[in-house]
Amino acid sequence: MTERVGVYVCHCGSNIAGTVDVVDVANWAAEKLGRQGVIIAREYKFMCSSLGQELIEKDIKELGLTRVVVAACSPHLHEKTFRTAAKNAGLNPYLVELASIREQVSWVHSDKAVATAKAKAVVSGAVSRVIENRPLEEIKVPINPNTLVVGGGIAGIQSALEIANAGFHVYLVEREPSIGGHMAQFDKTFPTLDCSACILTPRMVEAGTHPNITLLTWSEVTNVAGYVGNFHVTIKKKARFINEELCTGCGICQEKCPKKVIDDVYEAGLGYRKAVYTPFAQAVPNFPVMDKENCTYFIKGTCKACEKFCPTGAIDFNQQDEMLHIDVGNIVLATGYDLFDARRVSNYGYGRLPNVFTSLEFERLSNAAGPTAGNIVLRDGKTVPKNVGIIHCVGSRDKNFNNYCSVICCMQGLKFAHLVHERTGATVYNFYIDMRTAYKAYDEFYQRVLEEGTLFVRGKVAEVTDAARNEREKGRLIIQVEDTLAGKQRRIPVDMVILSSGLQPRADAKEVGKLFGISCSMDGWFTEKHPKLDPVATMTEGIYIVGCAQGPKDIPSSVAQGAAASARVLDKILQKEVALEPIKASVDSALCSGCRICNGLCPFNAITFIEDDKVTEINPALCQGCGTCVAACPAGAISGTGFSNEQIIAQIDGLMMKNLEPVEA
Amino acid sequence: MTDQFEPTIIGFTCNWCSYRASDLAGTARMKYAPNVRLIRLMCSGRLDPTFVLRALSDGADGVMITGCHPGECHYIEQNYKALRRYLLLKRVLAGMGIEPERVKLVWASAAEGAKFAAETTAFVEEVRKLGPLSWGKDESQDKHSSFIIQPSSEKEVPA
Amino acid sequence: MNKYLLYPGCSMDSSAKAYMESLNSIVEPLDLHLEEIEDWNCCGATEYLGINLIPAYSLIARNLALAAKQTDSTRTVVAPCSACYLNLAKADYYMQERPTLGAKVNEALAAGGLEYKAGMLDVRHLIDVLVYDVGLDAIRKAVTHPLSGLKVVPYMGCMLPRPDYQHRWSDHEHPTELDDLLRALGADVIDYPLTTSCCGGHMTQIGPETAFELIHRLVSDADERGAQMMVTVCPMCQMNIDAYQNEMNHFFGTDFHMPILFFTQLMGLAFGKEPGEVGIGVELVSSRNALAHIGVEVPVTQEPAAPRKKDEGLPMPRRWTKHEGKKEAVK
Amino acid sequence: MKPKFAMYWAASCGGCEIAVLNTHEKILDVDANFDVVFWPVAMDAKYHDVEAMEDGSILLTLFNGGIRNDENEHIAKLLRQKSKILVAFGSCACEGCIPGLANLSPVGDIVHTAFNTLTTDNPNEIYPRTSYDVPEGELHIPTLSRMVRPLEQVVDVDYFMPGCPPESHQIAAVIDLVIKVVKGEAELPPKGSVIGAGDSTVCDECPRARNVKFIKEFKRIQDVAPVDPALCLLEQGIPCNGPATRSGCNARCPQAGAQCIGCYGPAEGVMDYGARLITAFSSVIDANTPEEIDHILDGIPDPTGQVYRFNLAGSLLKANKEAWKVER
Repeated sequence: MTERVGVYVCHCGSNIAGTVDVVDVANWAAEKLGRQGVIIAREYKFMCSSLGQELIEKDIKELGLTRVVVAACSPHLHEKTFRTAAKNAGLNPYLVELASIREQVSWVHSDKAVATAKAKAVVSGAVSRVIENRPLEEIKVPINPNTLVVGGGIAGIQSALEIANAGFHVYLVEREPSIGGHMAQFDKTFPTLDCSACILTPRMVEAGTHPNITLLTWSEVTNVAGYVGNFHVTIKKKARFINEELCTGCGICQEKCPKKVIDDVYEAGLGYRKAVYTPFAQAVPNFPVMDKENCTYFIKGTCKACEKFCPTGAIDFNQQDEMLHIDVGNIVLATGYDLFDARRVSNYGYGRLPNVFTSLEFERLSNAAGPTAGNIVLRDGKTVPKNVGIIHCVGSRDKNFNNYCSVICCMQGLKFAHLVHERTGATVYNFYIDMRTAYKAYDEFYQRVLEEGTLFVRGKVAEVTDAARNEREKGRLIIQVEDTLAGKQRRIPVDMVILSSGLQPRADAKEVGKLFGISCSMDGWFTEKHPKLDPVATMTEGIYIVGCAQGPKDIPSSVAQGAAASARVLDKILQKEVALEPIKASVDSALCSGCRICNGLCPFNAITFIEDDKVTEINPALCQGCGTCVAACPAGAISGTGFSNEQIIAQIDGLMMKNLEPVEA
Repeated sequence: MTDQFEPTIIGFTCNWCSYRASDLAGTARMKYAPNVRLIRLMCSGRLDPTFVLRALSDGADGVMITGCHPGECHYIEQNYKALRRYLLLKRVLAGMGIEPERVKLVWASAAEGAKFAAETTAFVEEVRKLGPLSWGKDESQDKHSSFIIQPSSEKEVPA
Repeated sequence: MNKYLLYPGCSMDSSAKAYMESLNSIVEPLDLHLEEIEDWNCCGATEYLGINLIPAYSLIARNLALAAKQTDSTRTVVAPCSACYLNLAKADYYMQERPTLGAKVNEALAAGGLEYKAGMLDVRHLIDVLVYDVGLDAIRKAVTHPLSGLKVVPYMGCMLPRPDYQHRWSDHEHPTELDDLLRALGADVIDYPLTTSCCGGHMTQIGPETAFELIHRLVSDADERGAQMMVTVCPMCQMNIDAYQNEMNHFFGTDFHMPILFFTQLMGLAFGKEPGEVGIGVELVSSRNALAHIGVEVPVTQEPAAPRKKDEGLPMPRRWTKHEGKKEAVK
Repeated sequence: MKPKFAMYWAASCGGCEIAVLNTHEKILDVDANFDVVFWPVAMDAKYHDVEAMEDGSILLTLFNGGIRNDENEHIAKLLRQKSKILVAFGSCACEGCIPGLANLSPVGDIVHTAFNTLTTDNPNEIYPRTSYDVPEGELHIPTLSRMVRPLEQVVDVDYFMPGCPPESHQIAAVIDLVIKVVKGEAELPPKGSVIGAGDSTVCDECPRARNVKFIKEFKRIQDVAPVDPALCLLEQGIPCNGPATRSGCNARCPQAGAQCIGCYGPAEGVMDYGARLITAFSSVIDANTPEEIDHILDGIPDPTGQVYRFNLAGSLLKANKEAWKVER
């Protein structure tokens, strides 16, 4: 059957018509592409206007068009517009093709003759292609109303609560023994200096007791299968060696445990915990966890002090890891960040020079519940520093480490300056490259710290050393810096240095991304669907990213993003079903030889090999439509809708004007 | 203008990065060489070597393949697969007497409109330097043609 | 087998003779095979690259070309001198990165019938090879006389770890290869924050006051930390700190006696070699007292030139004081 | 009267004829059901006898060999005219086969190589001429064409029967089918079909076990010791053309322990065989950096020959760029 094609060339005011002779293009198409099936070619001032759309709709109805080509702007702008118009006129929307003669022709070329010639080629390509287009229908899948939230920091807690409050069930998975995340380690939050625990704890408790939230701490997701609306998730619930039914959280086991261990996680290495422990007093849930690696019983086979003293008999040394299988419709990833390892900046001496601290160490040092009960002292545990240097941008905005700005470090540095000043009266120096205090009430805080008398040196610190050059420097840490405002090199001796370390992606972000089928940017943060217009969704439908997993951000932004993701999840749940783009690959099992070459190609696990039939199958719901397997199949057994071989080959021929030549007999 | 050779080039772009880069170049009104005609694919991983061969046999003087930067693929890692194909394809083309420079793989993110424009112009210049690919006339379309060898020596075949 | 091409460099023959001697003393215990590049020439040291690029690079590349020609089972060129190492590595890197430069250099080399394709050879410093190829375990095994009790500061110098074209070092700012190696010999290694600070280089010739300042920083900090000696990997560092220490002392009115030895010399001692075999005794700031801590007796091989007889000599000039030094400096 | 049968070889090796004879007693069915009018290998007949036949008078012609010279072309056209059913028989007629690899060089070079290399004793550099006058008149030898062409590029072809040579059991099956058609017991497949082969690829018939493949090194089969007899050859790093080659041979080579070299051509609906192999091999490479990928690809010493051994003349590009150019 020969198709009846209509070609519509848009002037876009003078945007296209200024450079491309649109009348010539339309006439040419009508004349030269007639054999291809073009029965009408029109030009119009604004095709995307309602009048322009009506023109197309009218022709579809009256001329019986079976294919439409609109030569206008980029398909990313108006493909939907014209497809909807076609749909309104009763034509399958996927039988419409856009020829981009604005972004690809009129705006980027100046010679009218050349631009017109190229526009003709682009139209010719689109006409050839559209003939090979096939009607497609969106794919509808039902949505499981349950949601998985991975990560129990503030972003994850917020997200879980929003969904749970709306009446839907949430599984909140956290790999540490308690939810709370980094925020639970902080003393004060900028710029209001609210006590971090005071504002976080109620949220934690709410999440821990919410009837719609199943809290799974000390647990990790190990496998994700399925697709939007129908994810099947496997979660490893690590053995706590505590019977949660019996445990009352009284804490006697921790008291009696004889094994002291440096707490690298919660106390950032500055404090100790026991081998059986809850990371902090307000932990949710309040059940302790037995640290198998350090527990004397597990190492030597004797001890069991905790068991002897537990009043409810909740200690269970025989507990095993448990695998839980749950089905959810949507997944929110709130996996957070790692602190930049300041040892990498060896010239700042962290790890070599005792009185150089990281930001997280300082948070613990200044925390009333921390190892020094909030006393800001040197590593000897007693000396109060008289001079403190705070170095900004450690590991951030630095070609040697991370190129990006970690967003929070300026404000964090200011907060530290305030705390040091307030608690010790020490002289505080801030060494910064640029002071970045965007957002509400942040710059006011900067002004406040300035007024408190903190000293600011604008310049990148070259090194922190204990190699003194004179008596004044002896026994102290010397900060060597180029003061760019004073225009000279300075050596400032201090007693304590705090490195405002940047944030970086979790060490296992890549693997986690792979597990959930989402990608990481070059820096390693999870990639959002659109950096501006869709910063919470990902390329994988039904998977959302919130908080620092997506990029460095402060608490308000993390909370906002957590809530935003919940709105998206609720939107999906309430729609009850989801429409998937019909750009999918499928296998012709008659042609498939079962060579399994495509099997390793799909990062979305959409390709499975049916061992019994020795053929490969593609799950259309999992398929994201990239087409890699289509291009890879050595037997040509895989085809892809929307971007089929026939369509692309036809478009190549069209662009090369091969369709103008006589058809071979 | 001048009689300089104007190559025809087919460009394959990824829907998520390089096609958007070309949109961005357009929005920013960056001028670049008009010789490249683009085809949008969902991913550089969709690029079947057949497309390149078809474009060349249709008379294109060069083929430009563009995709997301390594590690930034919207489909996680499919651009690596495009890279692997591209490298083998180039080797095969070399055996067919086609200069490897005629087929080029360029990474361009959605934000790199300027890079897209610059790379396009640079590639057009490279191909221009190489001259037309100039396949001979296709015999299959002229079924009566027959090629005669001129004896390079007038010496006779011994009886 | 640990087989390498050796680019000794000019200093190994003169000021750093001790380095060469001690290197020769350790090849056998470590089963190290160093084959000297035949007909090598000066690398241009630290100055020539600042004067005229193409001839300077050509001068360096000639050595690489010769090495490439000579190479058989090995592709690695080892340079014991930091400046030589850096120059060779730099030429190899930039000839590759800047094709025009590579072409011009090769044009020059062609005049001598030579050619060098950048990237053909691995250019490495001696300590890199010792730590990463030979390995600390092998070195530990070869130790017969551990240096326990010898307090040393490891001084890498500034030229070796930066710029690090091929990512060879543990850290550019604070590399620990020398620390690890000395620890393997049993020495008490003191963390030395100035390990990559500059010794002054050729400033001793063109701006001695600057050099003295830099040498003073290094020596005083080592002394402050209780070091009995400094240990280096670089002939220039060794020379500056050794030969100019006295002048520096005069300049600042100080009285440091901080010997500085090559790490290979200590390796030799630890492997049971006699001080004389590893070039000990020719240094100007004597290491005798320091080495006495580990029971090594340095024989007085060379009496210092007999001083003028006091009773019939001319009056001594006044000692240079710090005060005067400053005055002098102001002038 | 029995329907007429013809078979002809153009640029080919003769293996196809042997394959026909290899059908053993089935050859008697041909004789029983057909009147063999033209088959230069098996019987004497003159071109002018064929020329004298009525158009369309031959029911079935099996044409093997590609079109290398004007004689090939002439007979191809002649047999087309005289035959009802013209079958491109064997890889040469279908896609050029090994003679098609000549398309990697300009025809002048081929002649030069044949008549003027070290291994040719031709001290006077004597080259053949296409016509020569002798007392009896003018003698001709066929003129080489610019490149080898599959039959389809010269005349209209009804069916394609791939293989180098086609498997005898497949030939027998096709003979049976045609006899049935003659007797009115069966229908011919649609024109243009590939007959005597499957639609899928060799892996479909290959008994070797296969897994998801990731390859760090390509090796020639002689460098793999020992070759695992039960495991997919490609998985062992041996570039086996099976994944892209049409089924129908019962995976003869892989079953015998050798890699498939691709004589059955592309699978159903494939536009370019080489492209399918390029993508097959590159899809299993386990590397992400250009350097590492290139290093792995070094294991395929002749990529063009590897992917186009049988298919060059039938591929999209058909020949080396130089071979396309008209000889000066």
